[in-house]
Amino acid sequence: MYSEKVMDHFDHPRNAGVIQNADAVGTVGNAKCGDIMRIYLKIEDEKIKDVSFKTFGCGAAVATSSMATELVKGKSIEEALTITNKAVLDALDGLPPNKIHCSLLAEEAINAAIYNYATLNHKHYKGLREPVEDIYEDEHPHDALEI
Amino acid sequence: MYSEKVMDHFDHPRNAGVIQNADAVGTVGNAKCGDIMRIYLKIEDEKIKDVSFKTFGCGAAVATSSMATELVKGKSIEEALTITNKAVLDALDGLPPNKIHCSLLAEEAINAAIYNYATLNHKHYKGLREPVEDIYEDEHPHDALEI
Amino acid sequence: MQRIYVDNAATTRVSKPILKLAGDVMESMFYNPSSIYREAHEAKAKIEESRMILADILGAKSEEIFFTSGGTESDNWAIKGLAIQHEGGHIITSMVEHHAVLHVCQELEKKGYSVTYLPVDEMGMIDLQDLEKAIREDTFLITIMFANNEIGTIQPIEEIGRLARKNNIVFHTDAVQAFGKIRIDVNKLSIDMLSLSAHKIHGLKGSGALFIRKGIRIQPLLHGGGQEKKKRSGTENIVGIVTMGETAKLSYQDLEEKNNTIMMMRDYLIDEVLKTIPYARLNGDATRRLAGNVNFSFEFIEGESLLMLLEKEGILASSGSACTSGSLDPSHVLLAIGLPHEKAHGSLRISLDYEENTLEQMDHLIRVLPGIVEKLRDLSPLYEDFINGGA
Amino acid sequence: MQRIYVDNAATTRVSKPILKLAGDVMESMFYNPSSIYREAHEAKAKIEESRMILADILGAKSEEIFFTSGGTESDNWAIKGLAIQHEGGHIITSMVEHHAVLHVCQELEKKGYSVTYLPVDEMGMIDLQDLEKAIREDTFLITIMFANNEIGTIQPIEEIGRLARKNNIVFHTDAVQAFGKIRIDVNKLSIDMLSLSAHKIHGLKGSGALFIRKGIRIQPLLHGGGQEKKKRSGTENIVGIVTMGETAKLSYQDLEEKNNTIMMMRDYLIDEVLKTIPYARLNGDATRRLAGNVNFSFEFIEGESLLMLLEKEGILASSGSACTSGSLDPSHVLLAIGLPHEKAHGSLRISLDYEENTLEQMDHLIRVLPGIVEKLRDLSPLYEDFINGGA
Ligand SMILES: Cc1ncc(COP(=O)(O)O)c(C=O)c1O
Ligand SMILES: Cc1ncc(COP(=O)(O)O)c(C=O)c1O
Repeated sequence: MYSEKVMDHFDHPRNAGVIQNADAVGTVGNAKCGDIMRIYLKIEDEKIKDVSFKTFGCGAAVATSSMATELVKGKSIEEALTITNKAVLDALDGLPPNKIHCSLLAEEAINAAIYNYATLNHKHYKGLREPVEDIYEDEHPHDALEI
Repeated sequence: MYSEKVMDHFDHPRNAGVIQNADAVGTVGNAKCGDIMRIYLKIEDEKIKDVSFKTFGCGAAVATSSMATELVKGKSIEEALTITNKAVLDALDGLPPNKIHCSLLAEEAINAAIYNYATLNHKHYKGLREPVEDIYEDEHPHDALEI
Repeated sequence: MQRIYVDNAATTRVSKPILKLAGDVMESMFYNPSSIYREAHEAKAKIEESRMILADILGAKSEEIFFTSGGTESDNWAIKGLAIQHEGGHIITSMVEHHAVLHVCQELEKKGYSVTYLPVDEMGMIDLQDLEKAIREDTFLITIMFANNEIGTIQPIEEIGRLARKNNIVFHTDAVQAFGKIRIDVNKLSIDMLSLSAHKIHGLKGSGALFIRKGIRIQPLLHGGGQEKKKRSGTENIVGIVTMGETAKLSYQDLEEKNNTIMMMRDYLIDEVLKTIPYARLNGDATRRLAGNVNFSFEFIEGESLLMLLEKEGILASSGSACTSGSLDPSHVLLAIGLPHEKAHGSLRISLDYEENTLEQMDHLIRVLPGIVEKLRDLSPLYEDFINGGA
Repeated sequence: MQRIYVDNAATTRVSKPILKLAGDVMESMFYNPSSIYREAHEAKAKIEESRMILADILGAKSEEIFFTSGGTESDNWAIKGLAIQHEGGHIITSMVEHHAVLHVCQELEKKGYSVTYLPVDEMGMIDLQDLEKAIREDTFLITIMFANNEIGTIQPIEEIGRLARKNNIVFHTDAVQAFGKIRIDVNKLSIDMLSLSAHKIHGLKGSGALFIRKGIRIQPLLHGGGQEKKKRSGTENIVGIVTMGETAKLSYQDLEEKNNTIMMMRDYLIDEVLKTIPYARLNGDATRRLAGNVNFSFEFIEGESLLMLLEKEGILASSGSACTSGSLDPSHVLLAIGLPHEKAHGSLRISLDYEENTLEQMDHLIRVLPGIVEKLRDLSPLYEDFINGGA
């Protein structure tokens, strides 16, 4: 069901853990939905010098977290903000349809961490959004039962 | 599904055919229901000297006709009239539930032939009934579909 | 004595490759396809493979195929699942449908739906003008079988489909007898729903499928775990599903060649029987019929007796006689084509199959049938009356 | 690496004798049981034999057993078939039923029926007083499962039956998980309808049965050829039916001994895991549970990840996590026993079977599980917050 890339990132998560003295941290998702992602950032000269994550969630959630950190590492903040869930998906060779929301969560987590950095440092970036409280609030897959 | 006795009477029907110069003949059933039985009687001294049958119908119909003729052969008319479908059934070691009506038909056929004899000879016998036109008119097994 | 099975329309022998495949799948693929480990994904993939095979055969998309427990469930689901959205509406069907369609329609009538049962001509064909005239404002479904199980008549499916499409009415066809024996393209034929069953083509009993065209919405018949994209719940019958795909594929291999062989046997049997047995007739159409279907009526005799004597000669066949079904009315199909009761009672269905039957078997049948018919006629009061010139 | 299958509540391996029997029946008994020749009667007789076996096991009469395509169909049929005669009436069920019951009840609610979903305590037990209070004038059905598929809790069936009988309400129980594992007497327990499924006890998928007490009248779900005394149409799935009887018989042989062995494994596993892994809990009742059922919650981690790491160690299990089902809410059963979402997401179901599992396998599990849980906790922001003393 999962691609080899997903399995690889699940088995060997890149950048897992905590950055001591991080410059920013962002957490999205909630336990109700079964996915929580936290991103730590170390920022120097408007560049993402280091990044790490902690994730509570399924295999896809772990893999997308891992891949998302890989994609933003070394990028400028503005570049990082242009990375979409589509880019994460592509880099992982796709996800099963019912796991697409995990890639959205990764995009949101990066955004939330940068938002935290911007707030702490009174900065503004193009493309930065206020983090949503619960990114699933409009989804109700259980209602899809009837055909 | 059929007992050995039934199979034997079906494979080797006793008294099958026509009695030339019969003293009486009775036919019951109808093509609609798929069973027609005709009984020929040769009667001497109020005794059934000879009997034969012709039957259009299923294996059970043929076997019950055959058995019924065996049961009445040599009997007095009054005795013959006491032979019920139950007796035919028992003599055949039973029939499947959906074939019980065949044994009823045999009883009716004997009765009809004797009725014919009685009419022709202006006689009266205890237990003799006017033959019914269609012995199934009250049955509608197709309605039994619903549980 | 060798047994000769000529009742292939009732069900078919599980073929050697299917026996083997079923054994393998049963042994190695018992996993629940909804589970998340590799073995379960493999089982799931096998199911999807089978779905794709059926879709390819029908010219459908794989997401339009849903697995069921057989032809009966497919028919029930298609009709009831659609009807529930058209409370009190109108259905058009035919008088010669299988009971899995007919009894469902009768049930719906009890619930306030109206149903038109189209009559058929003496060949068993519906009349397209009748169909067109029967269409009403509130007609939501036309359900007409592809090929008849008793007399083999093949309906004008393409024309029915065109009419249905033109009038925006859903068209369902019970193709249980046609599938595997006739090439079917659901798009060319404008079919919206199609029922099929595995055991009629050397697969397993208890497996079937329903094609539901994308865009047609029907309610589930079975609610539960949400299998089959939530449309048909119940743990998937993997063995049945996988073997159904394979047996369908095998059925359609060299179909025309196989059909030619069967038709040759069929026509030989028909010609010889009609030549040697008086007061016999072929029921159904001479050419627009299933390759393997033969249905005779022999006047003055009754079907069950006929079958019993045939069995003594090793021949296993079936009949439309009421006596074989334990009811009083003989086959509704034979009555619908205008046979009087006594002729309907004297029917014999011989259904041939490429893998099962041979020309030698036909010779045996042709050899024994006249004597059997004669024996029963000798016993028949109807024949006696006929010979004596009156009832 | 050796694979260790501990997902026997999802489905079971087809056992050796059943594999053999299925092969034999498939090969030699393909005939349509409704046909009239000897071979068909033999097939029919085999079906009746199987019916008798199931009846004997349940203390029922053989004419009270009806074959279906599985547990889901049995549940759907029992509930819908009865409901149709009680338009708009009231049903009592529980919050921990299988979806094959729950979703049917929800469907009926949409059609104007009212349904009471009884809550359960933290062990998963319904409260008999709740049940009694829920009974209304128009309650026509109580449907409460025998044993739960996720947490194994066994309901007080006898008391429920007694209450139902006293109030003249039909009592249906989904015994899909209990059948073959608990001795059941439908008379002693006052059960009116009971669903069972073959694939949970080493039989084939696509086979099940419904016990319907004589005198209880329900409408058919599938109309058609009139098989199963006209209550369940469709050509009989002989292979499924015959193997279901046999596998049921085998299941009940030496049941108590087998259950003792399984319980010993179960309790060893539970004890060791709770001893070695902190922040772990056993869901469900310690004793009133299925012999083979184990259900843990591990705080701070999520079920699918857990299953994936377990699979890397060769262990095939399941979870009540929403992630394994592709929905957002975790198992309704775990929520019903009061688990907060995050704990429900971190659940692990291990379902053991006498034929499948060994004590060595439990040792392997006990060996690898702590490391896996630790690894996921190291990755978990919830655990990080917990260690740091707050969210
Ligand atoms: C035309 C037709 N429709 C439906 C069915 C029912 O299919 P199944 O036996 O798979 O339920 C049959 C055969 O029994 C059939 O011949
Ligand atoms: C309690 C319970 N009821 C019903 C079912 C459905 O049975 P089946 O898979 O045979 O449709 C299952 C298993 O899937 C179950 O565990």
